[in-house]
Amino acid sequence: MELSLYLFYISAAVAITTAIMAVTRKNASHALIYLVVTLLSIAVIFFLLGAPFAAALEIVIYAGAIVVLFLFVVMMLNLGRSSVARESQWLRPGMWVLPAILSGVLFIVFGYTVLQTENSAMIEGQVVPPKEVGKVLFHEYLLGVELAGVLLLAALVGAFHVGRRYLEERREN
Amino acid sequence: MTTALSIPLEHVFFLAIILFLIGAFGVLIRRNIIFMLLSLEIMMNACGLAFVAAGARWAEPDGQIMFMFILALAAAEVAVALGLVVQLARRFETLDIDRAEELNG
Amino acid sequence: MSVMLLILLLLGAGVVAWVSERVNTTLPNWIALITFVATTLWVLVIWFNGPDTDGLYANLNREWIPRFGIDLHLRVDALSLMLIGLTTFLGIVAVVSSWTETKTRHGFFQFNILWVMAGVIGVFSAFDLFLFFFFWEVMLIPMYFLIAIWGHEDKEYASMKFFLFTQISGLLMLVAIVALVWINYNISGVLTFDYDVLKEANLDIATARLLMLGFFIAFITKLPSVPVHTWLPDAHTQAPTAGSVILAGILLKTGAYGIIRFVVPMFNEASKEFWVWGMSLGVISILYGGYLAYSQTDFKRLVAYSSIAHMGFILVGVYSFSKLGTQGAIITMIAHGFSTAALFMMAGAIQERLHTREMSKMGGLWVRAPRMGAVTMFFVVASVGMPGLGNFIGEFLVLIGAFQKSVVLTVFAAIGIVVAAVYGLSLMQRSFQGVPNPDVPKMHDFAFREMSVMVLLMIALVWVGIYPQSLLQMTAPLLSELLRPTL
Amino acid sequence: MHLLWAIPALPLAGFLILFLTEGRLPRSVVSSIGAGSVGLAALLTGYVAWQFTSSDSSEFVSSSWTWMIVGEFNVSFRLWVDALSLVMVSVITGVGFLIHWYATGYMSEEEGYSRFFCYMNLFVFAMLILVMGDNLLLLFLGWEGVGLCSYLLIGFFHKVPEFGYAARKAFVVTRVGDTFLIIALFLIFKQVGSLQIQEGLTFARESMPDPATINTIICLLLLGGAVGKSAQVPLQTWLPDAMAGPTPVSALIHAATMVTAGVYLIARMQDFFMLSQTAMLCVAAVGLVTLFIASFTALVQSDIKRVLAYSTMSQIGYMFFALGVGAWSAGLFHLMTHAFFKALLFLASGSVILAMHHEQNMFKMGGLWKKLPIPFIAMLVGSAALVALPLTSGFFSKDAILLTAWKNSPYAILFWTVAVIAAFLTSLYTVRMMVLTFFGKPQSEMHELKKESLWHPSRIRTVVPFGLLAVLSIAGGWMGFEFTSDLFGDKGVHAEFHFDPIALLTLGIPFAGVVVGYFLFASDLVDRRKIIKNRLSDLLSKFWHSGWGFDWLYDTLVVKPFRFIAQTRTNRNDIVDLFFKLIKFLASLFHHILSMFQTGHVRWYAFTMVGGLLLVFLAVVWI
Repeated sequence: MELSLYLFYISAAVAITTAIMAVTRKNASHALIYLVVTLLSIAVIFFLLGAPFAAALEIVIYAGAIVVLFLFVVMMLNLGRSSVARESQWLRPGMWVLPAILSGVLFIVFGYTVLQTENSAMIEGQVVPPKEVGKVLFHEYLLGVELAGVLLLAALVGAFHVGRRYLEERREN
Repeated sequence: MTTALSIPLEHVFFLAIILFLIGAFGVLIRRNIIFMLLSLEIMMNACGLAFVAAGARWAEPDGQIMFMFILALAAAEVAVALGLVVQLARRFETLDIDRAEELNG
Repeated sequence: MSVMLLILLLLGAGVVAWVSERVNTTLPNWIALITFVATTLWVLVIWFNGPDTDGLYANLNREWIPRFGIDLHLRVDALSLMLIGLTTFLGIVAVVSSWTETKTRHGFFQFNILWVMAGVIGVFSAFDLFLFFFFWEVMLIPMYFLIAIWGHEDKEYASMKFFLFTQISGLLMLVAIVALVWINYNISGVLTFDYDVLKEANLDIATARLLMLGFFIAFITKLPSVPVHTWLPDAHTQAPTAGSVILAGILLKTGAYGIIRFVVPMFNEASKEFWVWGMSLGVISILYGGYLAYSQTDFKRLVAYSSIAHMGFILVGVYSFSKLGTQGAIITMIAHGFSTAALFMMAGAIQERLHTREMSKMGGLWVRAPRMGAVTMFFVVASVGMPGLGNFIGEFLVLIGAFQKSVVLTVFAAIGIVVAAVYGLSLMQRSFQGVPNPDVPKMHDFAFREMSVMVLLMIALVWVGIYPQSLLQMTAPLLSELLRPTL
Repeated sequence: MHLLWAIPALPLAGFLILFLTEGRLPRSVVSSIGAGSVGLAALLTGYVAWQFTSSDSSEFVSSSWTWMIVGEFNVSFRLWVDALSLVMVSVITGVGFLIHWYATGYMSEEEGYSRFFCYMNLFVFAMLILVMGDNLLLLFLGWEGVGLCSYLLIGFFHKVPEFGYAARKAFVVTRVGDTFLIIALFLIFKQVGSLQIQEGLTFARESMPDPATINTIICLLLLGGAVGKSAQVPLQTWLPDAMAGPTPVSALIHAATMVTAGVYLIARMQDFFMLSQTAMLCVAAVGLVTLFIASFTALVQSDIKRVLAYSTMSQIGYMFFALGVGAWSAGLFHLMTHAFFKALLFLASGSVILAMHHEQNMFKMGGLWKKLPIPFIAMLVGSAALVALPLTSGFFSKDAILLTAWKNSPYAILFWTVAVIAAFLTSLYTVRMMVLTFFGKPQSEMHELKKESLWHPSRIRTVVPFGLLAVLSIAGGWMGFEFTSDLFGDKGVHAEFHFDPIALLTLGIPFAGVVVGYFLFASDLVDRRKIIKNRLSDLLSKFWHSGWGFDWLYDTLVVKPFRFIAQTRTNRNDIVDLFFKLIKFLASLFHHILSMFQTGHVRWYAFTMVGGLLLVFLAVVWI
């Protein structure tokens, strides 16, 4: 019991740290690796919260598929040293001020909102198994599933269309 | 079955908020579109985290289902966005989002 | 029933014409022409069969959407019949005048013409306010396409202006219709859009005033009268010939018809209070339209502004609340339909030959094309108000009716006759007389196609001019109904 | 059955035939249709006149279809003829036929021969409707119809822009008068409840309310209409310019018939005018002022047709004057004689002008009497009648007017004096015209007269109209006065001729004018160059030449401001449209302001989104 509590706070700390690192890296590949770590620690937290199915999905799809897709693109575009230099040129300290202030204010507001609400409930970590998730998903949320499917189809068509135009242009050239 | 922990819901929410703001911060400061997309992923994860936490609070599957929808959304978004990134890199020969100003009205 | 068939025939012919352009590009023209000739003959048959005992030529009353009290109520009395006859006749003119003008999408062009006409006939015969509004919209949208697709250099601007003016004013009317129906429902407990019922609605005078204004503004925008006339010169100038012919010949009449049929009988007391404003707007339109007509250098624009002046007479006539004035307004509607349609057709013919509407680039055309000169002279003289031709009868009756109501306003309106002479003759002088412009290319005179239509229009105008009684006696029984109890 | 309807129908038929054949007929056929239809109408008029005099009825009526009935308003196409109309019809068809006949020669070498006769026939038709109409609306139809034909014929040579301008001026200026007339019609309808002329007259005689202010207004409005059509002050300026039309047109429309329509109108509406002293006085004053101004102006013109135009104006001024002082029959009598001799003068001047290569300037003529003997004799006869030498027709009519004015007017001395001065001036300018045109040395070359050209003065087409008109100009006075004096019965006044000083003076004035004119213009006794050099006379002559500056006045007061307003660039566009353009401008302004937020910078969008989020949450927290 103690252990899992510590595990949560450690994972949280790791997630925050790696997230900051991912956002501020100049090298895209490094940033992506940090992102993977963030995602993994979030997966741990999911698991701790009693959502093993979400944790698995987080690892398989997020860390596994999406980030790999990112990596492919980064490699394809060959973002090497020159891009690192360019990034450091773009990331001047002056740029940080306003977003930092904005984020700070937002943090206060969000935090205030969360603390204001009366519940100080505890999460007991009751496991909700995938079977139960599946039942609800395909009954009550069936329409949502359909819509998500349509969305993915649209994304598929969109990505294909965008990519194909690029191919055609290259063929013409 | 339980993982037998007992953490306040607020703590998880604060984690989600912090992650979300880090993502937002990243979107705001980066000019490289790949980093912006990356930051977006962090933001979406933060939202997912909040949903899952809320679901876990009641030991109901709805939070996880919402997370799955977010996942689908993220997948769709990344597919289209990365296609666009490639297009952008070819056409403008830069990943600088500020150079692609054709959206202006 | 026959009106519904008439409308359906036009709608159907429109679709057929559109499809037929795949076969042959002149086939749509023939289909439209045959349809209009057939409908004209049909209307003539109805005309000569005479009215039934109620003075109606056709009557159709079916439930349409009973839940909201909306009926399919189409009724043709003498006034409607005249205007429907004018519509189908000018349909022939429109088709013939643009026989060779369209270069693209011939089928869709004729489709739009046929659908506008169907909408107009619906407007002239609908006796259910919802149905009326429905047809009102049906006629506007094809007209928008006619201007926007086949118009001249500034067509986007003109079509958009036309659309915005008519839509916004139409919206006002819709609000007024719905409000009227709702108020009537609250008073009587009957939810209906029927004209005859709503005409008898017991409105208190303040409400009646407001609702009257809603209708009034919609109709004077369409008429058009100063100060909401500014869409007309642009739309007329940019529209293709057939579009101008329809617009000037018929669409403007829907505004006049609306005032005569709806504003005056439905809001009788409110309208009677309003007479000074109505007549004044008419007089201002007459003078202002005439003055601007004189300033124009564009043939079509000049005719367009002269239309505004002529429409002013209708307003003066209707708001004189006399039999003479109302009859004059009706005759003016018919006669102006003929004369202006002819002038726009002439403008289109000149533009087709010279590729310009600018009068400074014309001059001395009489020498090149004496028939066109003579025809133009005839119609200019008609629109100037020469006794013996239709326009004079209308204007004279309007003025003599208005004189009983207000001497001062009538005198000002009569000054419009002098102004008409000034711009009419200057049109003639600048385009057809004077030294032949050496830059003008050789132009061929009117051939059989155009001449036959022009002769028909001339005969029509002379007929209205020397035997207006044939029309007056038809509408005479209606007058008391239109003007309501007191005269 | 009398064939009344056929009189206007014949020229109408001629018009329709010529109009529909579009000038494809050979000229000989056109001539016979154009002139023949009017000739037949003239014969028919003779027949109807004979029927009329031999019958007992004082009116002939010919009804056709109903024009329009609305409520109590009821007019028909109905012809109605009494003695007054019959005089007019005779003049129109008779003189009209002679002029048509002459025109078949005169126009033989012009383009648009068929068009010319087409218009002329239409004119005769409209003029006949004007005088034969049984109601005022029919009269108005004719009234506008003749105005239209006048417009068409003045601008007949449509290639010359100035002629087109003159034609428009004529139409528009008379239109101003017509507007008065139509308002008079409205007022009459309002008072009488009918536009029937006879009903109106009956109403005026029997039930006109007293005091008849309304009646005076009606009369003044009618006078306004008459003034426009008859080219009287202040709407006289169109007539001299109207001389741009072919000479037969000037003879027929602008001398013999149309311009006298105003006189006819006033004579026709006699019962209205009789009730109003003011209106009568106005009629007389208008006539007198016109007479006076036009006579002076005619004195200094150099264009032969303009001299005749101003002379026409002044002679019509006499007629108005006559009507105004109550000499109804004398006025109408003068109308008739004037139609004869002025037509003759115009036709003769037409022959002269053709012979001089369309030269109308009298100073470039001279010494023509030998070369053009027939026009010379015609002109001499016409001039004699115009000057009112005793025993010519003009003498009888003008003398009657002057004597009546003396006997029957509240301002006898003033009126008579002015009229007599004008008569003196008439002699002066007539002599000047004759001297400059036919005597002295030739100033320029003449057209070589070919015997075969149809317009040759010795051809029968010219001689017969000249001869007949000359006979009428002289003998018209002998038979005519009896005829017209019956028209108005006892209503009018006319003076018998007695040998008293006034009568002798009236008789002598024309002679004095001729004699003085001879010394001034023809003899060497007076040094004309000295007069011309004199500054005062120079100024005066310029002033008179411009028609007393009326043209200038209207030009500055009306035409130029109107043109300025209408034709400056900024005003071509609709002022009202500015309002709608403002709306459009505002809409697009907002569009531009809002689209400034739409920069296309993705990070800017992200920034605003985060900012918006912040706002939403702030709102949630604190509200």
